[in-house]
Amino acid sequence: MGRMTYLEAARAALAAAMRADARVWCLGEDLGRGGVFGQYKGMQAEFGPDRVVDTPISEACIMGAGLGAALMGTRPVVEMRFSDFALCAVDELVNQAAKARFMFGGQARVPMVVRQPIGMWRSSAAQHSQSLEAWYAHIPGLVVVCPSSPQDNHDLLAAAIACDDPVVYMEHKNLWGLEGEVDEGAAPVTLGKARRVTEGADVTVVSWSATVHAAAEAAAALAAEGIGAEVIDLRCLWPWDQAMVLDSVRRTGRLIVAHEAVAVGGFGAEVAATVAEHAGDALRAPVRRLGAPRSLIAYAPNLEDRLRVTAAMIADAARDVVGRVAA
Amino acid sequence: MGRMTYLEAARAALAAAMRADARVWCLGEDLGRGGVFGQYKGMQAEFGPDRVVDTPISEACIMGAGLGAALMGTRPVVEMRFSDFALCAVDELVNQAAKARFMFGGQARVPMVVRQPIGMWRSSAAQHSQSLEAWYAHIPGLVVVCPSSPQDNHDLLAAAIACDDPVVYMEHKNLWGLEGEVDEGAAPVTLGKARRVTEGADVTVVSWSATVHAAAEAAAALAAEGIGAEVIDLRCLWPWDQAMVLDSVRRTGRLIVAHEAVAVGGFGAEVAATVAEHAGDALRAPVRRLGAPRSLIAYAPNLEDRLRVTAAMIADAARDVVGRVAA
Amino acid sequence: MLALMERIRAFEEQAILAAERKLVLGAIHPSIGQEGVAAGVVGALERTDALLSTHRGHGHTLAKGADARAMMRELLGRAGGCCGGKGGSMHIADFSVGMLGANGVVAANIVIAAGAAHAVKLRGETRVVACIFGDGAANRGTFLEGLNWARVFDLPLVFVCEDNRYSASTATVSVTGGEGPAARAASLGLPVTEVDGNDALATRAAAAEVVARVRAGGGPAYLHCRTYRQTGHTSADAAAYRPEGEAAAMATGDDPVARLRETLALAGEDGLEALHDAAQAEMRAALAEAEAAPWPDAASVYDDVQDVGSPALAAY
Amino acid sequence: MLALMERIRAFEEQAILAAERKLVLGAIHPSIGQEGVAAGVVGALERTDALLSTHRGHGHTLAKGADARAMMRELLGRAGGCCGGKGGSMHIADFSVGMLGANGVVAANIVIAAGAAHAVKLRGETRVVACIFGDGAANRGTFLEGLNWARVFDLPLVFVCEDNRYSASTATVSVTGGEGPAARAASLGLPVTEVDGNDALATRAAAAEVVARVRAGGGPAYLHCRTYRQTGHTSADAAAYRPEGEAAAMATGDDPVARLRETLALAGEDGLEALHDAAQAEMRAALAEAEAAPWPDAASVYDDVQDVGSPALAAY
Ligand SMILES: Cc1ncc(C[n+]2csc(CCOP(=O)(O)OP(=O)(O)O)c2C)c(N)n1
Ligand SMILES: Cc1ncc(C[n+]2csc(CCOP(=O)(O)OP(=O)(O)O)c2C)c(N)n1
Ligand SMILES: [Mg+2]
Ligand SMILES: [Mg+2]
Repeated sequence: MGRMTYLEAARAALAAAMRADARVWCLGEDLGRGGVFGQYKGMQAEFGPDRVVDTPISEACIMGAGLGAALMGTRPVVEMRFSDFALCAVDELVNQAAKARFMFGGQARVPMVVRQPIGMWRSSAAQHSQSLEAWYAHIPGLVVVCPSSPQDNHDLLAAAIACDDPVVYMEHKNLWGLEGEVDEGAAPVTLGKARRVTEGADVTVVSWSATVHAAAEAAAALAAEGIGAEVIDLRCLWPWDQAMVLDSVRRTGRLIVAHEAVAVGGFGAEVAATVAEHAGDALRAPVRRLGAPRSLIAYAPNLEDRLRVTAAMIADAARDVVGRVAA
Repeated sequence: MGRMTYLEAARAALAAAMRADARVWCLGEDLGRGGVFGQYKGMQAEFGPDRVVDTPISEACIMGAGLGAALMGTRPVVEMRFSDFALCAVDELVNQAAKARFMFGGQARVPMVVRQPIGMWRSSAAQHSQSLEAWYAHIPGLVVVCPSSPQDNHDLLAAAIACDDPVVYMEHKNLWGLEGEVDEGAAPVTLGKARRVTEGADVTVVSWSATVHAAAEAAAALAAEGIGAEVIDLRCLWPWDQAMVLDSVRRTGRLIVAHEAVAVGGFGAEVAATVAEHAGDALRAPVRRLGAPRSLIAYAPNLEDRLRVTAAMIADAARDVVGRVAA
Repeated sequence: MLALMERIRAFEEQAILAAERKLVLGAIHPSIGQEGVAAGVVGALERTDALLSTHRGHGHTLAKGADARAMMRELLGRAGGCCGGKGGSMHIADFSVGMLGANGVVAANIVIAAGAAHAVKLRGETRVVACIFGDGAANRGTFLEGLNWARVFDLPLVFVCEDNRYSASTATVSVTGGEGPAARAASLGLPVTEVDGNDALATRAAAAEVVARVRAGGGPAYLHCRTYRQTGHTSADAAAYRPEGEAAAMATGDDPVARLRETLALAGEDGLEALHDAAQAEMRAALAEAEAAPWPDAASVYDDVQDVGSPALAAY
Repeated sequence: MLALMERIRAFEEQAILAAERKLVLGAIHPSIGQEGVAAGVVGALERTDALLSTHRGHGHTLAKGADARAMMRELLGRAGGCCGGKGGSMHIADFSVGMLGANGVVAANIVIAAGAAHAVKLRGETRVVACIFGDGAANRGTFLEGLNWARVFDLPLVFVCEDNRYSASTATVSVTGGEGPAARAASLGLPVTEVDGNDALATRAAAAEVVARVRAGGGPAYLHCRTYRQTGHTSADAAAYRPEGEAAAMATGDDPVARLRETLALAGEDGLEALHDAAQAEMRAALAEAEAAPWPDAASVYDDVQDVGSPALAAY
C-alpha cells in the first residue's frame, strides 16, 4: 500500500507490467524527458530508449506503428499526449486497429493500449481540452476505459495492458495530482465492472472520470438533506456495467447521468436510453442527463466554467427528480 | 418538376449553386471523371477543372484546403468519396473547421460542405460501409445532414451550400439510384426541420437516411393491421427537430428510433434519452432503439445482413410497444 | 518464378470472371500486368518475413505463399476463406505465411509496416518487413511519416512502390509534385533502387539485393518498380481515362508474363506451356470449389470482435 | 525593423511576466530569440497577404500588424482580446490584418494554408499566402500533403520553416530522417532558400525575393530560417534537455535583436535605445491595461458556434 497520485499510480502499473513482460513497451513524443505531464518520469532510465521510445511528431505513425508492432506480438502502450491529437490518427485507430482482428477472420490480435489524456485543464482551450470518449464507445472492436481514482488508474491500466484487444485509455488531465491510497498488489480488475462509490436508496447517479468526484461531492451534500444518492463510477464505457446500473435504478427509481463531455451525443445518452428501455417501468421520474452545452471550450476561465458539470448542478438535479413524484 | 435519382438530384442542386454563385466550387479525387459514383458527371466539362478540382489522394489536405479556402471567402464542397476515408482528416474537420469561428472570436467563417457517403453497400466490408453520423452530431460547430430522398438530397444540399457554417453532408451509398419526383424550384428548406413521412396515432418511429424507407415499409404493414405508425425523417441530426418528435410522442405515447449505425453510442440514444427526459410522463411503453449490434461489417452478405435494421424488425418492435399497455 | 506469375494471372482472370458472374460481391482490383512485381519482390522474401499489401494485393498474397483456394473463397465471401469470408479482396490476409493483410485505405499500410519492423528490431530478429503500395499512395501523409520513422529508428523495412502510373481514374503524375515517390524517399534518407517492374528477373535481382542489404542491418530502403495494370482500376472499370491504345500496347509489348516466358524459352526451358495450363486448371478449380462452398456461419458475425463485452445486439 | 523586433521581445517578456503572475492562464510558447524570422519574413508581406502561424506565433502576429493591446488581452482571456478571450495564445488571430490564426496542432496550418492559397488562385488575385511552421512540424504527414498540393496546383504560397533545432524537449534532428525539411521540400518540387534566421536583414532580403517571385506567379516556394528559441518550450519549461550553456551562448552571441542593433549603430543610426524603451513602455502598458480589462461576457460562450441550432444547454 502507499499514498500516490493518479499519475504515479499509472506509472507504477506501467513499470510493473514492463518489468514482468518484455513484450510491453511504450512510445510517444518526449517520453524520454518523462512525458509532457511526467507520467513516464525515470522510465527511459530504467528500461532504455528502445522500450521507452521518443518519437517524431507523427501521430498517424505513432498510432499506426503501435498497431503494426501489436500485430507482430509485442504489446505497445501508445502515448498520444492529448486526446485531441489522436484526431490526427483516427484512421489508424478506428479503420485499422479496431477492425484488424475481425477483418482478418481472427488471424490478427491487437494487444495495444492507446493513452489519450482528456478533459478541461487550466484554460487549455478548444484544441487541448476535449473529451470524446463517446466516439470510441461507438466503435466495434475498441475497449474504452476512463479511470477516476489513483487505485483505478493503477488497476485499470494494468488490466488494459493485459487485454489482447485495443483499449482506448482516457486519463483526465485535471486528476494527475489527485492523491490516494494505492495497493499495488490489489487483485486484477475485470474490464467492464463499475464501482459503487456511495450507497443510496433515492437516486442513482452514474458518472465516470473526473465528474465522479463532483457526483460524490453532490452525494455528500444530499446525504445531509436526507437524500440517499447512489454514485456509480462506470470506469469502462465499453463494455459498461449495465447490470449494476439497472439494478440500482430499479431500487432508487431515479437516474441521473453526469459527465464533462458535450451532452448531445455524449455517452450519457446511451446510459439514459438503456435505462429508459430496460427499467422504464421502475422509473418514478424522468431520467436526467447532465453534460456540457454544445458549445466550444473557451480560453477565458469564466467562459470555460460555463461548460462544466458541477457538484451543485448534480445535487440540484437530484433534488428535482426526488422531489418529483411519479406523474 | 422531373423524375430523377437521389444522385442526380444532388448533382442538380450543386450545379445550380455553382451557376448562381462563383464562390461555390468542389474538390475531391477523380471528380473530373464524374466522381466514384457519378455525382459529378459532366460538371468539370461545364465549370472547368479550376472549379471542379481533381485532387491527389491526400484526405487531410482535401479537408484542410477546403477549410483554408472557406476562411478566404470561397464556398468549397469537399468530396470525401467514402465517409470512412474522412477518418484520415478528423483533425482538419473537428479540431480546425468546427472550431475556427468560435476560437477566433467570430473573425472566421467556414462556409464549407463536407460530403461523406455512408452506409452498407454491396459487400463493401468494414472499411467502406460505416455510418458515423453520431460522431459529428457530438461536435460543437458542425451541422449534420442525412438526406433520405431525391427531393431532400436536392433541397438539403442546396441549404447546406448556403449555410455559412461547416456542414457534414452524409448521403447514403445505397440510395444513389433511388428515383423520385424532384421540384428543382421548391422553396428552400430550413436545416433542422424534420419531415413527417406518415401520419399515425399509435407509435412514433423516428429515423433518417436509408432506414427511413424501412420505417415507411413497416408503417405500411402496420397500417394493414390497424396500427398507426407516425414515421418522422429527422433529415438533420444537428440541429434536430426535437419539437416535432416530442409533439408526436406526446400524442402516440410510444417511441421507436431506428437507424443503420451501431446502436451503442448511436444518435438513436440521443433521441431516446431526450424523449425519456422531456416526454417521459407521456410514455405508455418504454422507448425502443433499433441499431446495429456492436460488431463489424463483414464482407459475406449473410454476415453483413445480421447487422441490418429491417422493416420487419421495426414492425415487430412497433407491435411489441403497442401491444404493451402502460405498466 | 514463371509458374507463380502464371498462377497469379490465372487467379485474377478467374476472379474477374467470378465478378462478372456476380459471385464476387464487392469490388476487386486486379493486378493483371503487375505479376512481375509480385513474383520479383515478394519472391525475394523469406516465409518468416512480413508483408503488408494494398487493395490490389491478390498477386502479393499468392506470391507470399497463401492458398489460392482459401483466397478465392474469401473473394466469394464463403466459409473457409482465409479471413472466414469477413474481409473480402481488400482485407485478404494470411498471417501463417507472414502476409499481414491487404488494406482498403490507401497508404495506411505504410505506418503499420513501420510498426511491424519496429517490433522486429525491438526483439533483435533478422526478419525483414516489406510494404508494397501504389504510386498514388505517395501523396498521403503516412508516406512521409512511415519512411521518416523507418529511417529514424533504422528499421529492417523495404518500401516498394508499384508504380502503374494511375490512381484510379487520375494519372498520378498530374497530382504528384516534384520528381515523384523515389525522390521523396531519398529526401527522407532512404537509399533508392529503381527497376523495370515488368522485367521479372531484373525485379527479382534488385529485390534480392535490397532485401539482403536490409536484412544485414543496412536500414530501411526504397524500391521503385515501374509497371502497368492492364485492367481498369476495378474489374468493372472500362478505364476510358487512359490514352487510346495504351493498355493494348502494354498488354502486347510489355507483358511481364510473356516477357519471362520468352526469356526462358530462349534459354531452352521447355514445359512452359504446361505451367500456364496447370495454373489455369488450378484456378478454375479454386473458383469452382469456392462457388460450391457454404456461406460462413451467421453466428460468426459476433466472433473476433473483442474478448470483453458482448457485441450481440442488446435486447432492444 | 528593429522597432518591430524590440516590440516583439518586449511583448514576450511581458507575457512571460504575466504567466509568472498567473495572469496568463494556459501555456504560452515565447518566441524570444526568433524575432529575426518574424520581422524578416512577415515584414516582407503586404497587409492583404495571408499568414498562418503556429503555437509560437506572438511575434508573427505583431509583425503582421495586430494590435499588441488586443493580443495581450487575449493572453489574459479578457474582453477586447483579438479573439474575445476565447482563443488564447495558441489560437491568437487578427483577420483584419490577414493573420488567419495561430494553431494548437503542430503542422495543421500547412494544409489550411494550401487552401487559402488555392482560394487566391481560384479568384485570380495577386495576394500571397505565407505559412510558418517549426522544424518539428516537418515530420507530420500534412507537410507532405500541403507542399505537394501547393506544387500540383501551382499556388502562391511561401512555406517558412522556423528551425530552432527543438521540438519541445526533443532535438529535432534525432527524430528527422534524411537531410531535413529543406531536402523534403525540394523533393516535392519546391525551390528552396536557406538563410540565417537570426540575421534579420538577410532574412528580410531572402523573404522579399521569395515573396516577389511567388507573387509574380513563380509557384510555391520554401524558405528555411535557422534560428533559436532562447526560452524553454513554454514559459514554464526550464529546458534542461539542452546542452549546458547552449542557450546562454546563443543569447549573447547570436541574438537577432542585438545583431541588428549593432549593425544599425555601426551604420550611424541613433535613437536605437529609444526604440527599446518605447517598446518596453508600450508592452508594459498593454499588460497593465489587459490586467484591468473585464472578463468576457459569460453569454458569449454561446456566440459564434453556428447560426442554426442552439448550443445552449437544453433544459436538462
Ligand atoms: C485514403 C483513401 N483514399 C481514397 C481511396 C479510394 N481509392 C482506392 S484505390 C485508389 C487509387 C490508388 O492508387 P495507387 O495507390 O496508385 O494504387 P493502384 O490502384 O494504382 O494499385 C483510390 C483513390 C482509398 N481506398 N483510401
Ligand atoms: C499534432 C500535435 N502533436 C503534438 C503537439 C504538442 N506540441 C506542441 S508544440 C510541440 C513541438 C513543436 O516543435 P516545432 O514544430 O519545432 O515548433 P517549436 O515549438 O520549436 O516552435 C509539440 C510536440 C501538438 N500541439 N500537435
Ligand atoms: Mg497506381
Ligand atoms: Mg522547433
